[in-house]
Amino acid sequence: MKKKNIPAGKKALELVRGNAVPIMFVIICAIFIPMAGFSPSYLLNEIITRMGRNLFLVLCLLFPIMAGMGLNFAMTLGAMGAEIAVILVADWQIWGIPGVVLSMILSIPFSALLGFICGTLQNMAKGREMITSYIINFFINGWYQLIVLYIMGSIIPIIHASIMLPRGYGIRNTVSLLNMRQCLDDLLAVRIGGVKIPVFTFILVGLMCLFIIWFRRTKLGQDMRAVGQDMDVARDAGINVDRTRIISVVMSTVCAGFGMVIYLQNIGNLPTYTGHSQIGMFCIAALLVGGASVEKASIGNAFLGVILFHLMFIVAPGAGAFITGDSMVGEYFRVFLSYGVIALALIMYEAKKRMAKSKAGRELAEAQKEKEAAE
Amino acid sequence: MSNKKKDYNLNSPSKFTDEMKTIPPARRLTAQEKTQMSPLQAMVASYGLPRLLITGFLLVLFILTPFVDVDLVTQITNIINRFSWNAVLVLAMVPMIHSGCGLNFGLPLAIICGLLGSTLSIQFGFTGPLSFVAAVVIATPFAILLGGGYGLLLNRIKGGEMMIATYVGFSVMSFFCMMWLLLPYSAPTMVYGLSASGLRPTISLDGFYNQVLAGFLEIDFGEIAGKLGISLGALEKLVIPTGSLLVFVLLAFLMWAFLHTKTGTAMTAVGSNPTFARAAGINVDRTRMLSVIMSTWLGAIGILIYQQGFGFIQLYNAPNNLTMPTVAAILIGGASVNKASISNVIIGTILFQGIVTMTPTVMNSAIHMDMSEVIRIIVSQGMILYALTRKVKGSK
Amino acid sequence: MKSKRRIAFSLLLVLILVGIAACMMVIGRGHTVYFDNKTLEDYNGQEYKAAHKVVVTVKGEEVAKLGKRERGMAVWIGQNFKMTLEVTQEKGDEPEVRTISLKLPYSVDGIVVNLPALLAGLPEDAWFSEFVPVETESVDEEVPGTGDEFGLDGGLGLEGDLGTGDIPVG
Amino acid sequence: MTTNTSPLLQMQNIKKDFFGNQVLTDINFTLGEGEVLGLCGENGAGKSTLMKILFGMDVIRETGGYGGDVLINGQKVEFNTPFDALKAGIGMVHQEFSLIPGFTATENILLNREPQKKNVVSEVFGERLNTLDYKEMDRRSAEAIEKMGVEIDSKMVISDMPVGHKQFTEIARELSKDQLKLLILDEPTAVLTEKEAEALLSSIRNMAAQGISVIFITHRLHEILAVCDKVVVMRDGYVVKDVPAAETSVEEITRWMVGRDVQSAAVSAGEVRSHEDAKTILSIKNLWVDMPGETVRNVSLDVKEGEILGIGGLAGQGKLGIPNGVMGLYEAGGRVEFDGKEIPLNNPRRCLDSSLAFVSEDRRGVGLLLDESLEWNIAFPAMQIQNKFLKNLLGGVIKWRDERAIHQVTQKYIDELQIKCTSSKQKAKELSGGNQQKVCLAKAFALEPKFLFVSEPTRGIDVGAKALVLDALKRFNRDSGVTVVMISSELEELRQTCDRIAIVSGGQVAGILPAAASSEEFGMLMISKVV
Repeated sequence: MKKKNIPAGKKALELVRGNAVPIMFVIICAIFIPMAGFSPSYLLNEIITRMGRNLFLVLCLLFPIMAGMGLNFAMTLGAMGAEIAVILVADWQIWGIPGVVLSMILSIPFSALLGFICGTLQNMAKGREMITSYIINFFINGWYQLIVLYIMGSIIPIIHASIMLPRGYGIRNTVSLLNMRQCLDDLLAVRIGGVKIPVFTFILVGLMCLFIIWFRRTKLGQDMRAVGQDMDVARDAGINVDRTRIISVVMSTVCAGFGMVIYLQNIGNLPTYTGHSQIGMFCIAALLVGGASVEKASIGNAFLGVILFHLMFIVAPGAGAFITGDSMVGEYFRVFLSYGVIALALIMYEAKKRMAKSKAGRELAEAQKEKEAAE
Repeated sequence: MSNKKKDYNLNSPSKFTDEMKTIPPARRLTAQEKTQMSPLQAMVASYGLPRLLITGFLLVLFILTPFVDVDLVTQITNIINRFSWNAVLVLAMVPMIHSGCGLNFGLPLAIICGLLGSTLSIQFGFTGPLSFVAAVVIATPFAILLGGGYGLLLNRIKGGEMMIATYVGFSVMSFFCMMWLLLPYSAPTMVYGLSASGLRPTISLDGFYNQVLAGFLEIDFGEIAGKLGISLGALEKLVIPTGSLLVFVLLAFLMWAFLHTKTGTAMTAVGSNPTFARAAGINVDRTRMLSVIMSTWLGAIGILIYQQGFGFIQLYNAPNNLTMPTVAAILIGGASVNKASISNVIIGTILFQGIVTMTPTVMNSAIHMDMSEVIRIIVSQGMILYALTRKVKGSK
Repeated sequence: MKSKRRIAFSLLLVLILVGIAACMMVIGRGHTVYFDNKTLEDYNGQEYKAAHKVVVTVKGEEVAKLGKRERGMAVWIGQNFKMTLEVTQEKGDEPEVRTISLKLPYSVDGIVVNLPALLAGLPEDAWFSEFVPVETESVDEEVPGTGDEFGLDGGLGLEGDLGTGDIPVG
Repeated sequence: MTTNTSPLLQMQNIKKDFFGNQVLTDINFTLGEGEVLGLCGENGAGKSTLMKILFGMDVIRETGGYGGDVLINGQKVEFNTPFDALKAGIGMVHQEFSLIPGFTATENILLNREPQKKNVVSEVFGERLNTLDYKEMDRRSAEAIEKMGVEIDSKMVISDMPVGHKQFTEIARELSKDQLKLLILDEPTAVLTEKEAEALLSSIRNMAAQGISVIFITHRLHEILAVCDKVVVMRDGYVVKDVPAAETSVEEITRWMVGRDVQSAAVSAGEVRSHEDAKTILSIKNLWVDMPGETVRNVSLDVKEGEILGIGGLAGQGKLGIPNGVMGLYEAGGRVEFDGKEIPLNNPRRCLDSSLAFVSEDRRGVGLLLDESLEWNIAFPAMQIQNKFLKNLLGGVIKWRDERAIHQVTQKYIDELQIKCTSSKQKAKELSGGNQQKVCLAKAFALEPKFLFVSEPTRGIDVGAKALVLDALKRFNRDSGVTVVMISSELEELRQTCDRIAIVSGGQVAGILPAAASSEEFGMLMISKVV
């Protein structure tokens, strides 16, 4: 009787341990929701809006993870590529769905180029891809600012003064996308009890999921998984490792470019210099909250993560204000949680690697003991 | 043999200050060029292209100054000033690089310790120079405690230090963002006026330790000229924050001396080849921990020195703003992910701060476009990127 | 042979994308159309009086209800502009409904249409004029939505700022 | 049956040297279709190099190619990469697994050779976007497994498999290649249980029956006799024997493997010393060490004061694990007593404090600070352990590095061991292998230990340096009375240097013999407990 119970309990424990982060966030949300005092329909509305806005971006992270390049900030580069495209499209005054489609197409060359640069650099820094991608992100951000702040309007022609800084070159801090605003979301949108469901955006996300599932079954997907698990074996088997890794990064950036356009059309304006700076961090945090790790992530993780992370995000300030009487505390608390969850996931990943190493020793000691006992 | 090495390392800081004092501006320029010329040749061989470009860029800026109507002496005063603020922070990178913990992207943690010291010092009612001493004293136990915990963590995640350090730094920083609001601070100079609780983002240090080091033995050529009743021309604008520089020299000397002791030698060996060190009976984990605590403490002192120069305490997200420039500075100075020396600190800080101060003014005057911010980002991040992507030779 | 086929297909894809992009540029071009219900004085010696009230409907949505000397505005994507006007010439008259199609020039962002002239069927130069925006500084105010920013100023300072600006030196 | 005019594989006068160091001389043998050839020899006999040549490994080309001809079906071939060899129908199963841990057996068997289906996207973006044909994959992996004749679960993920099944997966991968004509198995049974090994042998027979030739490398000689058609024995880069398996025996093969010219190996009688009466200075009991590839399972060993004890054995049998375990570099358990006192394991410091020293076989990884000067390398352990080369300042509070003393001691060893360098400040990584080894020795000598472990002191260094190193060790032992335990793969070297030689096999001490014992005796011990 007792013996039977132990494995069941152990299994449950294992399950809890394996999903510690999502469970933690469920608890946090469960505590915070009543404190924040939002109506369920408001919460639902917000969550659905944010799902439509962010899911596509979060899904982009899956490609580099598949190729073993960890939580990759390369997607931020795709976001920058999309922003350049969106600025141009806004200046050309292409509005509505055509504007969105044009932005997406226009973003491809930019994000592919940036992805290629990023992938090449990361191949030069194998073993520390994450920190490298993180720094690349800042580095390219410098070039992005150079282009947007100095070259646009002076070398790249910008027609409309309304998006330019008063000094005559450079783009304003915010570019209005009023005429593109939520045009995808509104397409086929359904309202159920005051909750707007952006059906078309969800269809796009669904297509992305299907693409990922399909992609896993392709030769390239298989190669990527092989490279991700063991680069040397893959190389011995004749897979071009470096190229495969670059492709995974490029795919991530290009898709992130599309995702960013979806994101921007939902918001309805473009924060020119800050729009991309936190995207990578948010998406990574969301994916990790969904239970992904540095080496393994699924579509399910992305969905769960976006829901939980953004739920926390919405309710934290209110709950913070409720507890401490200061809404800023809640603001900082959600910042803390976002960073904390990434730090935690990274620590768990590294610690696990080391634990696996010491396991072999324990096995030997046990074998020795058994032998001695037998003698 | 030992003397030779000693001389080399000791020389750099003292020569630096000497030059400031004695060499007239016209000659200073050439001297500056010279000091950069000799490493220049070495740079081509071993330092690599990026550093060369940065040095070249700074040189061009210097050469341009007279032509674009920018006052060179003011610029040099600025560079010295900014050097005195930042040098100790850059120095804080050294122990961790030496012990193989990589670039300390977790600098915000150290800065938080310093901030705790400074805010508590004010809270406890210390004023004037004493408040600086109190801040140092209070920051020390925090640095040891937090640094110890940080070291413990880093020992468990060998190999993934840099990324985790980044996020641990962020986490601690955002945690303290909450704390600044919640801790029962009450000194009226620090808290929000209306609610009388929660620290303000920027706290003025007037009446506390503003310029307390910089003012110590300060050499103000303008004042001297005034007193003596002679004209020193352009030189009158030169001000040297002797005290800050002396403190840096002292700390740099201590660091240099430490690296020459038994424990310091062990630390270098741990960074160079941890397996070798282990085989030689070194407790690798303890050595790394020590290095992290040292880095944290130096970082805490570094931010206090920064504050006394800057004149303000910056809270909340401000700690993060110093991480990248500091990391970039030591790399520009010639350090790599696992090697760094005092001279790297000095050269790096001068070069980086040189670019930071020179670009806005010179560029602005030259092409009427203030691209300094962008240039700074590209230079510093490019430098870090270069260091990360460079193949680490030898042991890993 | 096979790679040739592939190149052909890839070229085709690029062409299709470029084609779609070009297409989008044409059909997605947005214009702002302004309607003036203003008396046009002295056009070839004639005067065209403003109507008492004009209701402008674009895409089934009433965008403006214009009294005399009033101006209305509508946004339109594409070049074939269609609107329905409900014109009440004098107070108390029965409103007259008219559907009007206009060809908007591609290169012009803002188009001002003088309704009385248009209704009178005058040639284009009578009712058409380009809208020249007065430089407004209030553009930044129209912030329809915010992203997932932390509600903190300057983001998280991830730009690596040194706090250079406001330092008193010397 | 064998009406073929030319056999499947012919090796003709194969020669290979690594930087003047001749490792293969005039190798000749032939292998017919469907034949199984057993290749045996001690470590360093040249088996691996020969197989690397046959398989077109990069190392061979990078080190200047080889001499002689390789003929397949009578045609001269030259493989520049393993992929060329694969194309020609040669498959190789290496000692280290080359499998993707998270993939199933099927996915691994068909790694990078997956059957694919075209689709619209792949027409545009290239073949890599073809979808995988899972049905066909299953069929082909099943076929390969069938061909092998050993049942493994094709749906099982590799990381969940027992070691043996991983090995079979590798073999199945080679078998799934349609063009496979020749399969090289490099010690495939080393990781298998008795039963699995049996299964493997029958699958080898099975393959041979289907016309696939096999080259089978193993230390388990009875397996060779059980399955091979012919046996090729190599020693010191020569083929010493090429006989049908039916006409020989384990004893004979062993003799061929280790038997050397008795004259050259003769140990001058005057040098043989006996320390039977000396006290036991180091006593090891039931030691286990988790050193990957060199696992020690149960070693008990006594070392007498003042002797030079050799530890020999085949690679991978655990001889290297002993010093690494005792010195605390790899996780270990058991009991070690030095000079009557127990030494705690897993703590290098305590060993060093007890005046033990260790020269590691991994010079670059463990032995040296490559980026630092010779001075640092030589003086570092002595400084850290024994506070040598330090100046005490402020009454001992500050222990200052004494650069002059460090320089002196370094100079002393540079002269004594004839280390070739530009100065004592030169970086260790800039030295040649032999000189690096001398630095490692100097490092240990500077500790002035009572007891010295030297692991593979001559690995990868040239002949001149070899003699010098061995001589230095001997002198150190004779002059300073230091007990030395020397671990080496080269039996000859051990016999020249040591007083007694312990042979490790299967992670245990198989026996201890005086250096003058015959080669056959050593040979038998080496393979006695091979796992």
